[in-house]
Amino acid sequence: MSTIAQEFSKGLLKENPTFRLLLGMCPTLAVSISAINGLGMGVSALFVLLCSNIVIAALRNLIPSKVRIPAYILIIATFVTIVDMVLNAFTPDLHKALGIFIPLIVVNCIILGRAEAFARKNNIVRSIIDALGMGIGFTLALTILGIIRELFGKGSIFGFGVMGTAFEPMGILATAPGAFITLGIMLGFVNFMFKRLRIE
Amino acid sequence: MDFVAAFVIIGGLGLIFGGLLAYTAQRFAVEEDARVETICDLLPGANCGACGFPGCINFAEKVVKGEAAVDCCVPGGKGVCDNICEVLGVESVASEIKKMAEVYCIGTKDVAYDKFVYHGVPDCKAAMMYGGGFKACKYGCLGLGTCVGICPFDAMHMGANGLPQVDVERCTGCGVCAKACPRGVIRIVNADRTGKVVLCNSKDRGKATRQACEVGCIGCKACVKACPNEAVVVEDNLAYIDSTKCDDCGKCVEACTRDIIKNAVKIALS
Amino acid sequence: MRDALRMALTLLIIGAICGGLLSVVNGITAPMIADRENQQFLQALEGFFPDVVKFEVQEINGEEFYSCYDAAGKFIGVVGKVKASGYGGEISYDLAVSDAGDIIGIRISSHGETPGIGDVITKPAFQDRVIGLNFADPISAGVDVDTVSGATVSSSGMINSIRRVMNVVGENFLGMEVEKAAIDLTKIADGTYTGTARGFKSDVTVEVVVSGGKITSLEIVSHDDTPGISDNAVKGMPQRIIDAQSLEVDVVSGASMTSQGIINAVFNALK
Amino acid sequence: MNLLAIIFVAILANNIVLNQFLGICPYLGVSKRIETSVGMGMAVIFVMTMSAIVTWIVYNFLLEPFGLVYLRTITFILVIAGLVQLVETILKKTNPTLFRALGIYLPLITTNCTILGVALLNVQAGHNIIQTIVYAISVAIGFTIALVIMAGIRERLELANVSSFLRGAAVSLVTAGILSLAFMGFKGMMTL
Repeated sequence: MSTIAQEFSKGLLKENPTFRLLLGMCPTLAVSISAINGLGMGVSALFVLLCSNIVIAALRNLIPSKVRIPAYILIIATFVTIVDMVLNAFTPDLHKALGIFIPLIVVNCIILGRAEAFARKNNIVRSIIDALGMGIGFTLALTILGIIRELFGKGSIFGFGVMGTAFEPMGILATAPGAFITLGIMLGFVNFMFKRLRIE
Repeated sequence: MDFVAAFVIIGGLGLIFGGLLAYTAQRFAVEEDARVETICDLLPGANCGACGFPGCINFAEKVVKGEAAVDCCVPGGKGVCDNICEVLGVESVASEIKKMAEVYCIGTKDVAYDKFVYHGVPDCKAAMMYGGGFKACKYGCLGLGTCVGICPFDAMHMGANGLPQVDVERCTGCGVCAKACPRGVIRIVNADRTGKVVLCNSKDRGKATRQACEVGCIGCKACVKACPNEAVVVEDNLAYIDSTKCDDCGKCVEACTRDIIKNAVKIALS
Repeated sequence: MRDALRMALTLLIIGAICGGLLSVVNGITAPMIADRENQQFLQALEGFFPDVVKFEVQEINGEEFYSCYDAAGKFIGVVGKVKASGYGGEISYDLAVSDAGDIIGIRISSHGETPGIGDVITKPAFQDRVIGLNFADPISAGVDVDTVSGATVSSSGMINSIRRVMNVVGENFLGMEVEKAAIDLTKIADGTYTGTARGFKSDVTVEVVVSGGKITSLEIVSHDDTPGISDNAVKGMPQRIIDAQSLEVDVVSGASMTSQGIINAVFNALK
Repeated sequence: MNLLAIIFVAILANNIVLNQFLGICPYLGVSKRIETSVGMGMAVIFVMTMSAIVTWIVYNFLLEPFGLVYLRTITFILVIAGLVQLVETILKKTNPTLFRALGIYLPLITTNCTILGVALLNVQAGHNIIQTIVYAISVAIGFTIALVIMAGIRERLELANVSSFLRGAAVSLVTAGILSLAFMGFKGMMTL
């Protein structure tokens, strides 16, 4: 069994959920319009992934394998709704920023993907580390995508105007096709980096 | 009231679906031996077909039913075979010979001439459809990388000289590349053999080979005469060296005018 | 059989616990969210009416209208959370109308207009054209309030919707006699009248023949809205107006712009 | 809202995959071959229609009367997961080859955003039962059309001279971007 450090680092680069495992595409494309959205989505997804991995790892022997998917989905959906309510009540402005992304987390393939592929077979400690690795990897990927799309789409990063007034923003990046194309090229770039690193 | 309603509704839905799933699980039960899944997890999962079955799942089913030999999985080698035997509770009969792929052609762009310039689909099989390939030599490697693309273990990379190079550590000898190569340039050999090897695949007579390539084997039998252990034999104008008899003395290399006989032992690629 | 039971029971227990947990958490958070939202909307109303203290909600065919009262309980105006149909789909916005019938503010809450083109409706360039207009002024796209060039569909969509909302506000809250498109046919002398108004993306000209206090014929002289889409409006609307003998007819769905254009054109003809 | 407008918008003007970004994971994963795409399309049509009906019933007869609207997401996802598991067991028995071809992507239908998305959209738009069914079927057909088009293109891409870094998912994402650009053309024609 790989060491703890390996378990954590694999989520960041080698098995990055967005660029390598190609999971969680829907929120990635829909949300990465700006860097702050990407960050917000990543953080809330990380939190839910952490909680659900812990609970699923804890219950892994009790849930019969035939009904495991409905059971996991129930647990994930509960956490998402709780996060939604608590944020809405106690930190309204944060909730307003993340508002629409939180229901999206329920259908984020990463969480069920990790629960099905990992949390089901490993103990709680490993599941926590895996959740942290995957969650941070996802947040990183989303924020980078958000920065790129915001930089060229609106000429700003995290809302601060960077490109000056002469810059003509590429409107397409804010739309659906822009998201697809940006992520496609990013995947190509990541593959290129992986091939380059391995050969050197 | 709110608590009770939520409790009952979600619980009720859970019960209904639990029951429904239980009923369908029974009614549509597929008799499946649990061992199939465990064995399937043990296999490398490359679906390479070296065992003769379409995909690892089929092999796992057949081996559990006893219709397949335990050591069929070539890429898995001894390790996988032992695990399978353990699961099936059978005594392991694994053969320790590790297999490897070898490219029998060193006809790079500058020594092997082209009949015409080919700009079609970058795939050897596609290139073969155009008059049997753009290379003058009918048996040489076309260098378009079908084998590189198809290797399930990423063990085949295109060398700088335009010919594929085998990564000894990664290659499991599954033979997918050998089957894919339209020219039959790749052969599966024992990885641990020593001595010399004739890196050519041309069965043309001497005159035709000379026109097609500067290093092709012309079947002059000089190596056969030079070899003290009769390890070399020439069949339809091509020399083959039997690694069991060859003691690596190197006499054939000196005798060979075409500089086509190389060392069998490969230095690891990466 | 045993594991079937176990499956059903597991889902039951997990479901029940989740349901219970959620309702408990909701029990705590729901009231907090409700009054915070209440506060938030009050602040939004203050944006329009600085001294609003209390508000009542009234829903009229699917849209909420908030009538605002100041400390002394005097009615100071209405804010409608309403919708318009623009180029990229539904636009939801708030329209604030004072008790005297003047539009004092617009706030776009969500729209699907193409960024950079249609979203001019969120900018003063468009909103100033409408703010300050009184209930009595006839607001119809293209004639009184010209549309923003380049974003015709979005701005004409908004203007038509504002006209509709003004009528609703006028009727239900300000107690004004709705003068909108209800022309009094009996007062109009016989003869043929022509009028033009803005359709989907072009001007629509109509010729109306009135005799004996009735519209006897209504013909669309010229328009070049999108063929195919606007055709059923061009065919359908005249008959509807003649049958109803009034302009209070509903638009042909899918070609609402052209239909509205025809109604406005007839209104301008007979004004 | 007449049904024709719903069908047109759901399939072309506001395609669930290309314009609304829902259901991308199976979209990329399964669109390698046309047969699996059609198989996935059929499975999605069945599950989406069934779940749209069941969720509509659950919402209007169970949640709304008891004022438990906040339980909407969790009940919908439970219903969908149950239905998908049902399809999975039945498919495993009746059509094992398609079952293996869909592989991981069948359980992933559960987290497939399209199905939960359609259920929520139906409830938000306040559709009646007929509109719900029509909307669900047309969205699923839109999903299948996008999937089959993509599969057709990707089968040709296998032979194309794509640089080794962009091969596979990267090039299909860029293709999906161009497809989405094409579908954007329908947007102006008619809106709900």
